[in-house]
Amino acid sequence: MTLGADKKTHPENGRQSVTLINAHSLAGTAEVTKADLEAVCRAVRELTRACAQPPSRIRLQHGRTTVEVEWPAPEGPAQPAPASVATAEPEQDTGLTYVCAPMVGTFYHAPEPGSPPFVSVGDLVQPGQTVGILEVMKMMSTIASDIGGRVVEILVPNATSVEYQQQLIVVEPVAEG
Amino acid sequence: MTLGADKKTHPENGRQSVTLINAHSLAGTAEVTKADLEAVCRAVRELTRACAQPPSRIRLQHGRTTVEVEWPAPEGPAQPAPASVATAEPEQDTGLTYVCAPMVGTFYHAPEPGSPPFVSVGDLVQPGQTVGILEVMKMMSTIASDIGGRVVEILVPNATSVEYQQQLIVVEPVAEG
Amino acid sequence: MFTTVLVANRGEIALRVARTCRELGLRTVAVYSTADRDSAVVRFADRAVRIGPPQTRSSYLHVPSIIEAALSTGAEAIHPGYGFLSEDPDFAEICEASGITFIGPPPRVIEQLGDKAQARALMAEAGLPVLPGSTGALATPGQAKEVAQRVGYPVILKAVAGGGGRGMAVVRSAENLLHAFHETRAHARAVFGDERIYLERYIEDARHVEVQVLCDRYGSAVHLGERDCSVQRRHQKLIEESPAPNLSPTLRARMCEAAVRGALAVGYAGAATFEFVLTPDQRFYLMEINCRLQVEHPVTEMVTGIDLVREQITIAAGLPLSFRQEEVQPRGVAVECRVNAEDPARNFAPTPGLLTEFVPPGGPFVRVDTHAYTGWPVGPDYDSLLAKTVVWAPDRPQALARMDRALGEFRIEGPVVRTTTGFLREALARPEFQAGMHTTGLVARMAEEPVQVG
Amino acid sequence: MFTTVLVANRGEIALRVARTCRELGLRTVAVYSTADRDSAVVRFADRAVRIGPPQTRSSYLHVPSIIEAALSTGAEAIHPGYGFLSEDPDFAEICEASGITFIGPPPRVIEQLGDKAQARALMAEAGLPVLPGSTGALATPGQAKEVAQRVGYPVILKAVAGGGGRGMAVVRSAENLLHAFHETRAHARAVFGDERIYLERYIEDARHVEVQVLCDRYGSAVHLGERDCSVQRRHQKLIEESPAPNLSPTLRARMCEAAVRGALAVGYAGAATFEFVLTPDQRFYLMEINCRLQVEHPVTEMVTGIDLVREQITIAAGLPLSFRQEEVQPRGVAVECRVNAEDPARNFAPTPGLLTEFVPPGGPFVRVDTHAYTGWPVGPDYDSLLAKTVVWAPDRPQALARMDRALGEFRIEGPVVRTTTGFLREALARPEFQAGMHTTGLVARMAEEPVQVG
Repeated sequence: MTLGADKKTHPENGRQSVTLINAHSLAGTAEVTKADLEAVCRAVRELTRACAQPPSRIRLQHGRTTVEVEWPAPEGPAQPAPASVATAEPEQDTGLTYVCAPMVGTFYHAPEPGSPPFVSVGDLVQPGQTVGILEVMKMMSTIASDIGGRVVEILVPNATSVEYQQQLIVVEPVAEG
Repeated sequence: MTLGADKKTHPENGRQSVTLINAHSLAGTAEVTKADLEAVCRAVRELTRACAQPPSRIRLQHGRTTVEVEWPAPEGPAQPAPASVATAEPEQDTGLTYVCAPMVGTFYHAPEPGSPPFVSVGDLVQPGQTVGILEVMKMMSTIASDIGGRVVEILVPNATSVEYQQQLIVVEPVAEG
Repeated sequence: MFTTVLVANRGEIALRVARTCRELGLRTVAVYSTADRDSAVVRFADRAVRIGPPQTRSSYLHVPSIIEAALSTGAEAIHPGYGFLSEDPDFAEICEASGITFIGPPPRVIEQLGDKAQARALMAEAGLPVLPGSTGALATPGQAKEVAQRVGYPVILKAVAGGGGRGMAVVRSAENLLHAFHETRAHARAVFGDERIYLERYIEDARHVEVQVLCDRYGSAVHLGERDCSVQRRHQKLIEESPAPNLSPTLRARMCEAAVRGALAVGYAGAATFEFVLTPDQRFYLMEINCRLQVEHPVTEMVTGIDLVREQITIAAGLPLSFRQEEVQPRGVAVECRVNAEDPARNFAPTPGLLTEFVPPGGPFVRVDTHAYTGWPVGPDYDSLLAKTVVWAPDRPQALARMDRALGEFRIEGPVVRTTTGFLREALARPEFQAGMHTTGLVARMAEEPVQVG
Repeated sequence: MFTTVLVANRGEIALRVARTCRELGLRTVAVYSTADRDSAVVRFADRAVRIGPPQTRSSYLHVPSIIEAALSTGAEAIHPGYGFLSEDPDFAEICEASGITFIGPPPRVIEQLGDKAQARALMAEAGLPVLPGSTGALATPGQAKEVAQRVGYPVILKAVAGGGGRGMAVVRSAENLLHAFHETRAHARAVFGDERIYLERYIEDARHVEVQVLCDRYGSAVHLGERDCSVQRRHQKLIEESPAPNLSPTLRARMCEAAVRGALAVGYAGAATFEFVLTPDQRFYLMEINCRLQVEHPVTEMVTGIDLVREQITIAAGLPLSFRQEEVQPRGVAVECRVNAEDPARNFAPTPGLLTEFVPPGGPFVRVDTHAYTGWPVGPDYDSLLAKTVVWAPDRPQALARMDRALGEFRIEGPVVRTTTGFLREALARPEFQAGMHTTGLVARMAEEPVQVG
């Protein structure tokens, strides 16, 4: 395999170098094996590790593997870092959703000591159903699941301190109809 | 697998350079081997390492391998151009060669005041021919052209202080035969 | 002494406080909003607790989250930094009710001095000079007019709950008073949730000189000299120095003595700053008292060698002051410049954005307090302070030359980031500043007559 | 005073010197090899002249190129930093012959003191204590044996032209002397181009204490106190501090007085360091005199408030000392740690490579002298010093805690870069160092018995 690298400067703006790599490649619809994918992932991990900054984006497409790693690249004024570490939104791949802590506090599985928990693994929950309690400065508030589905896992033990947006419960949406 | 929201940043203001790859597709259905992939990654690592700044984006496509590396483009006054490493080696593009100062000193066009210069624009020079004099701490030493060719330009005026490796004279090699 | 301290702040001051905690051998807990998850203090602290979204109301100002973070990490004390909850008496009280030491003065003192009208009255009682003005809050526009008539124009209207240069309006003649009265009151209601305002005589071409005081819980108080903070833009300080230039030893001693007397009068404990206005005829009047660490505290540290955060913590831990007044021996001159991520060419608009390069100055007698680093995204959610640059030298001319060198050394790059380093160097170069004869009008005059190059 | 100064060095010290030049209002010229074209001092200086390839022999040690660079840029003076040409009497002489002021002592003094055997003799004459040993260079192995017998083993063989910890060999018994004699001589010939060696008694478990002296050209000399540099690895200093811990005031005074006497005896002008070995029974002996700025000069600056480079420049410009001995008032404790790009796990092998992240510590009483920045490629061509970290505190325990905090704050990353920060923190944590009872054997003992964690 031959690799070429060109570093050019655009004199008209005196700015950034453009790097071209022409690598030879494969035509057709060869199957991408799992080993291949893992190799790509490992390579990306290494690439990102060499970098001072954590990337802001990694895109990995499976068929005809595509990998994109992106670091924070500001454009225009202020691009607030996407805080989406833990949201209640579904992960695109797995389809799983997370019930997250709305605030710093202590998470309880049950309404009071000795009571059965609001939900257990395997339970079906309805949208809006209470799945736990958060204690914040002696004040109790209920935590509800945004969507309906099956409880896959309870990530945080009973009576545990949790952070803002910490993932508490994994819910697998149940297909409608 | 982690997937982020697709937030494409194509800056209209041109503050960040965009790297385009012409993925070079070879005919045939050669298998993309692990070694190939590793070679690509190694090349990328080397490219990124050579650069002062961490890249802002790396894109790696597997089938029909494509690699993109992008750096944040510094804005405003261009960084002080890395003092061009002037060597006597030909520039790939133009084919021109440069006679450079071997040392810090004062460059003279002629053996003594009033004498005709060693060379003028348009002259043909032989390899090893004296093209100027460098004075370093009252010591005079001759400067010769490494290769033969035609004098295209004399870049430095007579009796001027020059830096190490500063380009002095442009020579266009004359095709042999 | 505590074993764990939570720092209820962000940016450079959170890091600065955490540094001293570490030096004292204390475990440090940072709290952070989602916008700050890669911040310097999060990287530095022993523990970091995510408390909320970027909006300060739901994070750095959200008392329950901060208290919960402290309780869940075993923090016995909270240092509030400056701004945010640092002068909120309710927060201080909730800390104590939750069994957590608030590193600051007692809630009662914060409340008294936070009410600027009440503070005025208390200090006048303690014999400190206050500007002629209203006794307490103004009830009606008519009363405002009456007081203004008595003290003479120009006057300044101030929010009772204000401070730190916010919520103020200068009124130069009677016809503008009514409008300013209503506007200031509306502003105070909107910003501080307290519409009360009061009125004082306004001094033109004054200097801003403040005195740093430290008091322990056992009635001992010392001052650490003064700071001149006259270089301000819209009541926001840009350059601070200690000692104040061209201040006679007698006047300095009187101001410092007044500050200590005032602190003792209200049973202060912790670090306090007494802000005075110094008139062209060398009279001084109390403006306000700040119950917290000031942004500009490093200049005092540089000349006295005393770590103010360390003293705050040991005082809060119940230790007596470890030194007497005569052991405080200021040496040389220290100057601080606040480098902000703002564009002076666009009326100092904040310029948030990624820092593709951030190299601070260094070398002899230069201190930089910053949370920035190459790769830090300056966010749009918080104030624009990027780096406090502090220098020390044996005398003022050397200190100013050193500051100019240090500011010139900064390499701050980013696609959209602009900073105030160039503006600060211009201010330093003004003849009236070089001579130490400048007043709070300096920056406004700079806008009128741009500096001559060469 | 000069208007333009050329800095004939690289790395952190070139930047440090240029900073003071800038503060003095002097134009600064940097010289650089092609490996250093993006270096901090090149970015900082008013002018930069490329003088040669990475190899020092053809760049930073190449006298004609440096002189030409000075002449072509109108520099009236050259500051040599440390290392390279800083103690080369020929260079100093060529400067003067070229009409350029060499910022350092007169060439004759450099020559006398650079000959370690001659320096020994001169100082003994001036009444300074020197270790029992040979009078001048050793002519034969037999003579070496005779002297060693007389002074008693262990002894140390040193190159006459050596210094700075290079070209030395400790000999513990007679049977090893012959071999060491030939080896040291061969080494001296290869490295210094001068095969002469001499012999002294070697003190085990000694401390390295040195005194900083400043002399003007008019016979005035002051000392700026001492530095303890006992933490060394293979005679290379790693940690330095001032004042020396556990040094009685009487002993300190005697050492400082001796240094001043020695400097005056040879007509010194500029900054000099008198290095002493301090024995366990509190006797001190002169080891060598360094005719240049030391790497560790910042600790003296931090405790005295005196900018040593400024003093070097003003002395070279012909100004008399601006202060008297009694005006030098050291305050508190300063400590320096040298952070090197070396891998302690691989016998401190240098680890050149790109710095993908470099965030130095900051905040209260921390000074960092470094030429590194995010994106700087640490080259393989030069020494591995990456950053000098210096802290100040009112007392030694606080200074050590502060240093530990500062070292922990460093964020230095690169694909292959390793640093000594962890090793330095281990050294700081050793009980004998904490107690200030350590000797030059500390680092060797650390290798034998790794520190206990927890």
